[in-house]
Amino acid sequence: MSANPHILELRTSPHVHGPNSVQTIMSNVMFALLPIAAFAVFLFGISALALICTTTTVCVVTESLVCKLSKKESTLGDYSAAITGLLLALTLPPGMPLWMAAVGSVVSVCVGKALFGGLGQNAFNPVLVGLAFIHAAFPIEVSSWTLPLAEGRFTSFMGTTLTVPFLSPAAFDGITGATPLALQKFEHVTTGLGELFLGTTAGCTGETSDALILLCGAYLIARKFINWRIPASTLGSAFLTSLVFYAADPEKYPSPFFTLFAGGLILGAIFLASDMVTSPVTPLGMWVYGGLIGFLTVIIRLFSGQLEGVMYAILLGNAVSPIIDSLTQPRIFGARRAKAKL
Amino acid sequence: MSTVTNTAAAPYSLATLLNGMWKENPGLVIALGMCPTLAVTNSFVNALTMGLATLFVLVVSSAVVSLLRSFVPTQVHLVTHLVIIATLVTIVDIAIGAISPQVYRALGVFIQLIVVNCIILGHAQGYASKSTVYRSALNASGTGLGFTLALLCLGGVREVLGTGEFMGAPLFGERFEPWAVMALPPGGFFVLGGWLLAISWWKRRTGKKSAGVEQKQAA
Amino acid sequence: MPAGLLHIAKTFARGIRPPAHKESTRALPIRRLPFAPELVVPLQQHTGSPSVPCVKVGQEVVRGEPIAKANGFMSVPMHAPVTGVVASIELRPTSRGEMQPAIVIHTYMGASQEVLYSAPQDVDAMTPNELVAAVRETGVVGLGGAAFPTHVKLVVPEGRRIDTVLVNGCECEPYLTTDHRVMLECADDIHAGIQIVQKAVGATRAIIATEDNKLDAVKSLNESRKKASTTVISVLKPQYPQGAEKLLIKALLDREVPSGGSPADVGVAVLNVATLAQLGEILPRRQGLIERVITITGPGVEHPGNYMVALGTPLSFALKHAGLKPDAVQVIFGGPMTGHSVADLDIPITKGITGILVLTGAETAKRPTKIYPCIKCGYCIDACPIQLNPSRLGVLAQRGLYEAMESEFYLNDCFECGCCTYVCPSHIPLVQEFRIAKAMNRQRKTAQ
Amino acid sequence: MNSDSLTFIFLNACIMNNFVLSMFLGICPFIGMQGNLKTAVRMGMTVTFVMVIASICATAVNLLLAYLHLEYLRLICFVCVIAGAVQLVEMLLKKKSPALHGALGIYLPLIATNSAILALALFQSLNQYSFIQGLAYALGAGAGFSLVLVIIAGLRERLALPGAPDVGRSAALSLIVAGILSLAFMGFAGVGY
Repeated sequence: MSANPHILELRTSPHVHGPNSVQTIMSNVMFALLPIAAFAVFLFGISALALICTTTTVCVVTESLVCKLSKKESTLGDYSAAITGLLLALTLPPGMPLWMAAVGSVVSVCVGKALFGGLGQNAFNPVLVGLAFIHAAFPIEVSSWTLPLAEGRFTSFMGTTLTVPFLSPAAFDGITGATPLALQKFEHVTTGLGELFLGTTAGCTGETSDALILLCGAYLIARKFINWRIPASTLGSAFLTSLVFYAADPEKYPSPFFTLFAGGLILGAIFLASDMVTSPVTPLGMWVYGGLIGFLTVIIRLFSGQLEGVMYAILLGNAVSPIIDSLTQPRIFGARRAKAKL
Repeated sequence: MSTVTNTAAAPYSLATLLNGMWKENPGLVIALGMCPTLAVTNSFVNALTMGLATLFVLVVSSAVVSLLRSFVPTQVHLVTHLVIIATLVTIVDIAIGAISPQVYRALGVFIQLIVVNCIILGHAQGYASKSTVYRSALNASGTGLGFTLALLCLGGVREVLGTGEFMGAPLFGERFEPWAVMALPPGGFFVLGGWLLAISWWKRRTGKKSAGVEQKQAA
Repeated sequence: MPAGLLHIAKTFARGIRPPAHKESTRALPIRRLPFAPELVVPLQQHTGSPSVPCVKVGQEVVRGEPIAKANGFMSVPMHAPVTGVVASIELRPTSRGEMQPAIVIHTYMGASQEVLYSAPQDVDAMTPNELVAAVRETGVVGLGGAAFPTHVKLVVPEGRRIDTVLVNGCECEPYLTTDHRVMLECADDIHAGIQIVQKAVGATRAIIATEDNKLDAVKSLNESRKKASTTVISVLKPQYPQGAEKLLIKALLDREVPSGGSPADVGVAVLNVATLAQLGEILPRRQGLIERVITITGPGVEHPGNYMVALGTPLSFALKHAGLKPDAVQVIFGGPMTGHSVADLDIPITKGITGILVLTGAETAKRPTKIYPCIKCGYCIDACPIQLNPSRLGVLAQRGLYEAMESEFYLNDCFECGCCTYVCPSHIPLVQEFRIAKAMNRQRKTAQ
Repeated sequence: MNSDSLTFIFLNACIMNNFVLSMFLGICPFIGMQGNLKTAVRMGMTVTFVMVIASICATAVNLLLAYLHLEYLRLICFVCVIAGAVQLVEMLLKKKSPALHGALGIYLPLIATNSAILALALFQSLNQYSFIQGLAYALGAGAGFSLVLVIIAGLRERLALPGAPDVGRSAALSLIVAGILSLAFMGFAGVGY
């Protein structure tokens, strides 16, 4: 007596789904990066623009080639390759020779992601793998800085940008400028906080304007596209570690506020450390992870031969995040205590 | 393979030699003995020296172990082998120091570390102590040559990319930008990993192809 | 704030807030659905062992008359939902898809459908044991969806004391408004039901828990509350799955039911409002449970609303009256978060069904289809009300490590609320995989 | 920081010149290791333990050989003495503390011939460390070795996920991971100078 004219769909609950998808998260992260990129172009001119375009294009092309080679469905739709490229450009100096940036992009996508099995399975943040590779491969170029707001920045490229592939840059620009971190470390000149906050200093393409980065980060946190615990714990831990040293010897060590606002700490804490794939998933784990990154950043900055420690600190945080996860399983409702599962 | 075994002993030896050199290449395929491999392969000359030193120790130790195989009781196998190898390594160490102090400085402690190379001890324990002098020396030569080849592959790539030179001679002109990372430890890991990837990829491809041929033949 | 009305703007820590979609039925009074020409009463509409029929084929039955007896303690009797004749006792399809023995009754269309009562009983004069027996005779089971025999809940386990009766009127599932309407329209019955249960378990107080999107119901409940009553009404913030008893106890009393335990372990008995309303109405006059309120709603029906339906009414009959649209593609028993979709429309409506949700192709097409790899965003961990690690469980499920899921990651504590699947941006069917894992584990254990 | 200070020796062996990541020593066990975190921790403890023994042996052998003017026998002596000492310790452990032997025992023979152990003895002689400095060096090297072992064991779980390309599995991927870790550890280059 079936009065049923329909073919009924059979599936198990839940029958509704929340609004989020990988695509929404990733595209929002990308949109949040765009103002920062735009400001970078304003500061450093067409060289920054060329750098951003190069890394993004190379990352996207590499990703699609990898998909083709491994005969997988294209994964460009998840925006992750584009974000990798964009972030890589923002963490390189604006005058970086384009071919070196391209090499870094290929390393990011191939070594940092594809080898591990693609999005979601990479153990390290692909951006940082590429960046660390560039730092180790081309140490001179990656620490040559240009002053912002140079005249003619919109009409001519920086001297180093258009270096012929596989050759060294002909000459570094006459207007190279040291970053606030370098000034502090080698010449004990502290840059003003206001300048640091607004971002009119020398530095990596996208790391200079803390105000803008914080604003974009606040948007992502408000919409829960990044977890607030990671930036909070990273910055908090860096501040406290730095405070301890500052209290011990204010002459020798920079103030905690300088630590927070100089260099790429804020960019790293908001956009690199909080990468979902490579950070712990448990709430307590996130605190531990951020705490470790903040601490290591300050230690590396103050005691090692490197100027900037964020990149290394986050890579090390990525490396231990599976262990942190295993050791910080949340307590199950109604259970006496969570078993630490090794 | 059947054609090979039908003929006389010489091609058989060749097969043994080639087997060690390519099919079971210890450095790349079995990924054994990597400890000395990576540390000294930042230049071609270092890799060559290291390879030859290993080859020498491998062949001579195999021969000696094989000679002594009926005199040494099983209980003291390991110790005897270690002493033989350590003696040979000491000789090589002193010899390199005498021939080229420059290379000796570059290789440093790593020459002495040949003692604990898994390949040599493994070969002595697993092969030489059970077969004739001729066979084990031949097999050892194959393995040793293969190992040297692997070291050269690594050293070559790392030197060319890391310095833009090959055995000290500039390859790409003065303005070549060296990839400093290749001469550093991470470069060693990356290049060896890259070689392993390339080989496994190549093996899979040829494996697929031959499987395809067999299927066609069966059809 | 009126006395006894407890405003609490709190809830439990995690969970989700899906769109409620309750507006299309919340304002509509309960209407009675006509009697279908043929009613099918499955012998197992509850958790426990099936009832045993006590009527013969061809026997005439009067509405309200017992037609099946309870079989053991974990079982309840059945009553005729309609005046008519027993046409057959045979296997019929049920909501879960399997065939089950059922009593088929052909309705006398001309009958007045008066309900058969027995002699009324004085609740105040009865002892707790007598009350439990009387509750059992009514055949009432949990009407919130679980269909757990109510009298079993009223037996206090040895060594336990129950101090609080928690009346669950949260109705956190989207679309459903059954409990809302019952609270609004049958407040007196609910208070009567509370008294019965409170007496049976010896509890000193009762708390009615509801959410702040049902304030009209709160008003009605408060108005009909007697002066001497120890009942308080508490209003929580809407959150899914607040209606899960363990979470409700946590939110209201801050007591945590131990893993694998029951509410009695922390001195609480939790009952659904609709259950209590039925109990309060039918127990004093020794009547049996023969009908219930269900919400028929969703974009696939013309006349969504809350209907009083005789148990055993075929789904197709109910949908015909609510106006099934031709583009409907999915019919769900229960709400969208935990309800199960049905395979055909010939199955009967039973005691545990709270609502019927009909979705059209336009709705189902909105569901994500592409599954991305897990990006370890941790959304599921933030959503899981019992703080499991669905992300890790999902990875283990993918690798088929079902035993490890149970022994190391508390798989059996999962009560399948579906929050993890709802929030997962990679659209991984987490809770679905957990169900498979649980089934595989059960199978393995029985095989051993 | 003074380059002779114990802290520096410890940190240098543990982090700046990590045996695994910057000197490629003792890689074989962790490339092949399939174990979980627990195994890694135990193995790291064992390596540290053997390193301390090796360091003590090396100090003793060096003193003796210097007295006898037989320095060219150093390598042979190291090999024999360390292997013998490890064997002895294993037997002792078996008798005195079966629990500890159960935890560490199975790895002991494996580790006795590990390149990291001999390298420790050789580097210690090369740098002419005193007995106490040698101990600090051994502890640092052992701690660094354990650290990397534990990190790789933690990551291995992630690498074992289905979906990773076949060519990237096993040794090659482990090496690449080690390479990335090695890059990350370069952040500490220059600490103490």
